[in-house]
Amino acid sequence: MNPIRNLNNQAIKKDICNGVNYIIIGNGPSAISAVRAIREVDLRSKLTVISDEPYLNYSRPLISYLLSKKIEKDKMVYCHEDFYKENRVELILNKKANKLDIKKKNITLSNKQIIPFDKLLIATGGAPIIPEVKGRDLFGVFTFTKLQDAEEIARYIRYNKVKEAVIVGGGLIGLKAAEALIELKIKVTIVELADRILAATFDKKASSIIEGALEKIGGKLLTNNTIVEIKSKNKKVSEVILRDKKRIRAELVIVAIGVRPEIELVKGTSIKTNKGILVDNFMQTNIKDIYAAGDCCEAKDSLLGISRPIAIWPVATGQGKVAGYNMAGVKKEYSGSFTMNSIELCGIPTISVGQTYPEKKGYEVLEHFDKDKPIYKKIVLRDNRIVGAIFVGEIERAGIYTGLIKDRVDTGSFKEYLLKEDFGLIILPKEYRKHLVTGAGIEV
Amino acid sequence: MAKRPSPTEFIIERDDEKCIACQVCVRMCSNDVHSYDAQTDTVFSDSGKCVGCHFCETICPTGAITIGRNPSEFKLNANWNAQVIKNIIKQAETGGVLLTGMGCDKPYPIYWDHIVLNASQVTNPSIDPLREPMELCTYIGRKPDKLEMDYSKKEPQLKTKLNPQLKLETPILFSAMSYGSISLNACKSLARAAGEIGTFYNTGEGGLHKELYKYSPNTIVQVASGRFGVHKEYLEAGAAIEIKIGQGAKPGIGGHLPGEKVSEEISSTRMIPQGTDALSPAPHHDIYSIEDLKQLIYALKEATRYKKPVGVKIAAVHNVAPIVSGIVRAGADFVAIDGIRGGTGAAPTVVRDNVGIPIELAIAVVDQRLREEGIRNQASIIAAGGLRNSADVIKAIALGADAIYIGTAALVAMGCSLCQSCYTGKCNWGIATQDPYLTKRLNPDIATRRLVNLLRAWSLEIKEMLGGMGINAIESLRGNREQLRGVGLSDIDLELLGIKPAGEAW
Amino acid sequence: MKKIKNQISKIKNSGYKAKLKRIIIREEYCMGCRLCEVYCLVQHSRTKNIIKAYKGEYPKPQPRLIVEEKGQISFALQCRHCEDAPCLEACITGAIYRDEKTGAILCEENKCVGCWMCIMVCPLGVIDRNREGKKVISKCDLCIGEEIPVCVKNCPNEAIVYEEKK
Amino acid sequence: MNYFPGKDISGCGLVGIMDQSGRRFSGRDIITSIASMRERANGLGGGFAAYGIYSEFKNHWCFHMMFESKSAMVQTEEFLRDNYKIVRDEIIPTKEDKSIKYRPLLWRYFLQPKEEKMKLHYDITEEDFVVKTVMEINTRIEGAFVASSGKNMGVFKGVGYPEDIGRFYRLEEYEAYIWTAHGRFPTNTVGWWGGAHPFGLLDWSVVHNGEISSYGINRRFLLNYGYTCAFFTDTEVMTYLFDLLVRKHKLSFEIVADILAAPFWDSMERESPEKREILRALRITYGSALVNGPFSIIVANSESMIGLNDRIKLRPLMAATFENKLYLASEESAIREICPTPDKVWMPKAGQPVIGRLKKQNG
Repeated sequence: MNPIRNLNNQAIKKDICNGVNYIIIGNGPSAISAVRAIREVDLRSKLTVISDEPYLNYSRPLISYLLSKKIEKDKMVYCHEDFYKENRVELILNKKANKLDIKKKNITLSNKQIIPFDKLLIATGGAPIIPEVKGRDLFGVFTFTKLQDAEEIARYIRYNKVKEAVIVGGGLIGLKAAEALIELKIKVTIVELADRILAATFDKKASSIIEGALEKIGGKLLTNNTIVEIKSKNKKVSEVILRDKKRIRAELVIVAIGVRPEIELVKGTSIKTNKGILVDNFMQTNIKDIYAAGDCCEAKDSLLGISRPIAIWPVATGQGKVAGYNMAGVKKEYSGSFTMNSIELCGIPTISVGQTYPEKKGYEVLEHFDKDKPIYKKIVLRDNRIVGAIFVGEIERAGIYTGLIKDRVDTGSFKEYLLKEDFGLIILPKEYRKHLVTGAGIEV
Repeated sequence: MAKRPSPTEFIIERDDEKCIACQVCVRMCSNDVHSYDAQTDTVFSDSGKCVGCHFCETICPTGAITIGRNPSEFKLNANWNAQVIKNIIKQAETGGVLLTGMGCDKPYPIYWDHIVLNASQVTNPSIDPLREPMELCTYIGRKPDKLEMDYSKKEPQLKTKLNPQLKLETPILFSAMSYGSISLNACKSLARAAGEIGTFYNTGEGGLHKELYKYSPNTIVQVASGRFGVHKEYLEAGAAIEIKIGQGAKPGIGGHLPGEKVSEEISSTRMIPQGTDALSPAPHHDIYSIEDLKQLIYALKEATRYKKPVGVKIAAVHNVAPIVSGIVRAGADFVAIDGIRGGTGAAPTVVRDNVGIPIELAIAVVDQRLREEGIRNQASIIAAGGLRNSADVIKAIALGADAIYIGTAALVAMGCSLCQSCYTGKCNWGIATQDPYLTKRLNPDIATRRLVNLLRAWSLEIKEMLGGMGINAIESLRGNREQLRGVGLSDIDLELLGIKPAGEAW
Repeated sequence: MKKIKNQISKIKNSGYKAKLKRIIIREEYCMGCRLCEVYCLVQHSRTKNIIKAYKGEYPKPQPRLIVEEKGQISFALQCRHCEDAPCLEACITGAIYRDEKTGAILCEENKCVGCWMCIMVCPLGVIDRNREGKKVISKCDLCIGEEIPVCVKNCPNEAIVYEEKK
Repeated sequence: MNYFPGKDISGCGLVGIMDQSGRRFSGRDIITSIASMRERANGLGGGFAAYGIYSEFKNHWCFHMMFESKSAMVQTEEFLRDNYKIVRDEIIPTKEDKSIKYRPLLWRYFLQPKEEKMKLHYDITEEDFVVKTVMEINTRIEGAFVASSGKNMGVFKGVGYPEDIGRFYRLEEYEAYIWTAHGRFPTNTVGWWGGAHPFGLLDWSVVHNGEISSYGINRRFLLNYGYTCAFFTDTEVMTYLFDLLVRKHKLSFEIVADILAAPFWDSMERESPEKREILRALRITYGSALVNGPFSIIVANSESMIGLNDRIKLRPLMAATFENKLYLASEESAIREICPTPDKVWMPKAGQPVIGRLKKQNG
């Protein structure tokens, strides 16, 4: 049976009993994905999307591309205006949802407008973490998560003819920002608290490959260090002081030490939170009819078995979809997710998935390292099941491993082929292979 | 003397302008004819290994490959021709029997090509098969001398009980080709096509693979001298049983499936140890005379409680008419006669090309003999041995066959190009091989479709020709030699064939 | 109200939920000849001429499918155009979209920035990086404009077939 | 009447009249009737069969002989005398007609088989003995031909238009309860006296219009049962088939019709299972006796007259009844010529026999 056809039948039923008022706060991937899911099921009910940003929508991961002028601003939009029209979405832009009244089932917007809801999805995303350092409010200190950040940085660079910049944080955002600035011929120093870049997702070998590449394109890296103060000249950033008292000249500082779930709206309500908003397997918070999805929430990490925020795009869209279905009355359970990242740094494609750097015992590690190319591949296994993988330099077919992690496939029978050059579906057990090529709605 | 390899039979011409070095030919040739040189990004071919199966030529996406005959010639000599010389060279080197596959390729007269058919003109209307029913349905089995009826009740009642019969929707069956000589996919294709058309295929002496049991309503199971894979379930699975005495391609000699071909699957199907040679003795060692055959026929009938026709297959040899008469009198419900041009998976070349008689003469003399003895109704006659098209079929039937077996034609429909190298087990078309890398090349869906198409096409042509003769049922043509005339045949040929020369009226 | 109805019907009829064709792999009949790869390459070349594509185009055109081979098993693998396509969910630019008519998962190349998120999540590993010089992905597009994808059309053994989804 | 214009180019004319009560009537009617179909003949053959004409010799076999020479007659008589008691022999009376140019010597014999001769053949019936005799004469004695060999019946035939032949044989002077007639348009064999219709064997007579495409196999089928066809005519084959199936295999006329003009396999499917079983068995067993090609025939023996068409009715045949009389003819007009107001007229369907039977007479 075609599951979609089932949904369509339900959709027709729903047509008769319409009248649910859906509100989605946020206009990011989980919000869009939720709209799609709701409209697949419920075509008639009112659906409103509220965003505190002025833009129609845009892809946040693309801001470094915008900054480095690799793409134009209009390319940032990943969902056209037509999308809202076709899906009959009322779009409220540039208004922040300030207050949530659980009892009355309404929200108050920044313009004091009160909007009632029957079902609410909180998809407020994440916010950058800003360290408590002196001078952090100075003109010339930026975070780097929003379109607005990129535009402001670009404007600042243009007006101030920035030559040197310091980036605080050697994570993905920091590195993408660094790469963009280097493209703009700005001398960049990255200050990283840990002993290496990308410490959260990479192991040492992988980090060192990227570090090497970074150096090659002129990026400077200071590890085991952090800034303690930002100095200014003419009210503008001029210098940063590091923990080791070292001073680095910089007209621009980008703080990119991470993001946290944006949960301001639910603070003071009875909605339970930890780091992020807590949700059940159906993406519903502890309050009925209020759902949360994306970077603002905490959901099941299927690898670690704990609840935690995983602030990545596919997780956001996946959660948004599940939330949308459940809001529209179609029970769908969230299967959980795990962290993964794909990023090309300094011309080197990389993919990291799951636990790449196990610190405890009981893990098995398979490695392939070709220093000259450079190519680095690593598989982390526990009880013959893959729990993590890193690919640097050669990422082809990496998704197969992601799939093996997701489906918790026992690799015992083919482990030795995992890192062979001709690795492919063909080495997988026939049943699983057939499931893969015929599954996902394709029946043979 | 110096080592003297036999000259290559074929020359592979590769058009370098067209060759894109995609290496499809390299991957596909089981004889390792083609090889790729990465340094020069060029594909080379070693003509010496080519058997002339044309697989590469067929599959090359740019048509860059042409397989031609080696133009290198010995001095012209009608007696000592190139083949004769090459064979001597080969035997001088190996000291062995020359092996070959498929049917006799010597230019003996093909009587089919000297027999022409009749058509209605004026005095008798021809029938349009597209508008009027045209019946090809044929029953194989023993027919009673007469039917006895009971007229005592209001409606007449049948008193005679008919012997078991095989019902064919068209008078063409697939002849015996064993799982072993051909691949399981080939067997499946034959079985499925037989089912779709409403006819039968024959297991040969290879037993019945477990995956083939589902096709049993369209299966004739063979009992041959090796008795491979013969057991109760096997006999019961068949719609009919055929005792194989001989085969047109190798009358008087047995079979030999080399041990390396006896895979696990074949071993379990044939019930012989894996890797051992499967040797079918030349005679059945329990049949040294006609009365022994009678015992085996009745043993098989007993074993299957007289529910299935039991037939006998023999090679057409000089004494074929009296032999068949004896077989019919021994209780066979049908007799398959395989002429000298009948195919094989492997046979000594000398036997294939020199032993036996053409099927045309064999059917003619057998049918006539049985009628003279008044026993023609007691058994059906199935003609086999190199029948090539619907004209051969219709002529065979007019000469007196009830139905015909096709083997080679079926293989060609499946892809075979008659390279005669079946015995090597390296068939590139996935037919005469057990190599799993090669057998998957024969997709039974395609092969079944092609076999069905072939039988449909032939049946349609037969209907056209029947209609042209003003006949609308195949039984009115069967043995109706008045519809045949000979062209360019000697008086004695005409007499043996029982037909008049062209130009002579009724 | 009428407008709403129109919009609703538009959503309902929108594309790929209708009967769609899919490429089905029958590995038991794959001969490993790689003709699918040859024809795929030609189809996605600039000239679409088999001899020029191989002998006259640089960089060499890239086939959009993968032939996997091990021992006697082989099969051609191309994007399954999954119903629940993970690549579609993972795409950060909206470059990957589903063609409403054919249901094919396609990539709008001028939107793609080459973030390789789709490569990371595709469980079949059938999305490749473009190796002809662009920083975009390379994937099966079911041969836009062709009635039957060329790999299916040219498979000599019907080991890949194009069938309506049951 | 011609239902298949364009198909029926060669056309013989047939007529059969039977009084099912057994009342005998003169040959005048049938001559009139067949004369009306002169168009269907070409003067190369005509003939009649008459049943009930020799009641004073009804227990003796009557051979109508044609001799081309005196020596043939001598040889034949010698052979007959060897095996039979010749009860009576005489010339067949004729009336000279200018349209009859050439004529053989026509003689009839009333015979009684010699017991001691029959005993030489193990377990032979009298009928088979007669058949053997007929075959011997026809195949062995040059210039001798047995035109009929039944009891209380005779075949009168020759080269010419049938009405001329009828007058030549003075048939209006005979009285019979079954008359059949044939006007011939030969296509296969050249006109000769013996080759004219009806063909007779024992008390069978067959008149036939058509060309049997299955002739080759029908003949070889008969060979399997010991019949040697000496004349290469369709009629001969038809006669032997009736003899084999009715006399030897004891099958009813209806069954024989289902053999000679067998229904199609498809149409069998529409029959009851029992009927289907019988039809299937008949076709399997007697497939080679299926008469394929266009034909209409009228077959008679001393007890019955049967009209039959081929399985797709490629030749015409009409039937009619009037009181006790059954009429069969190629054309309806030929019936109405002698019976203007029949009780019933119909066109028998393909393969459906019309059977007239002599009503059982008391005593």
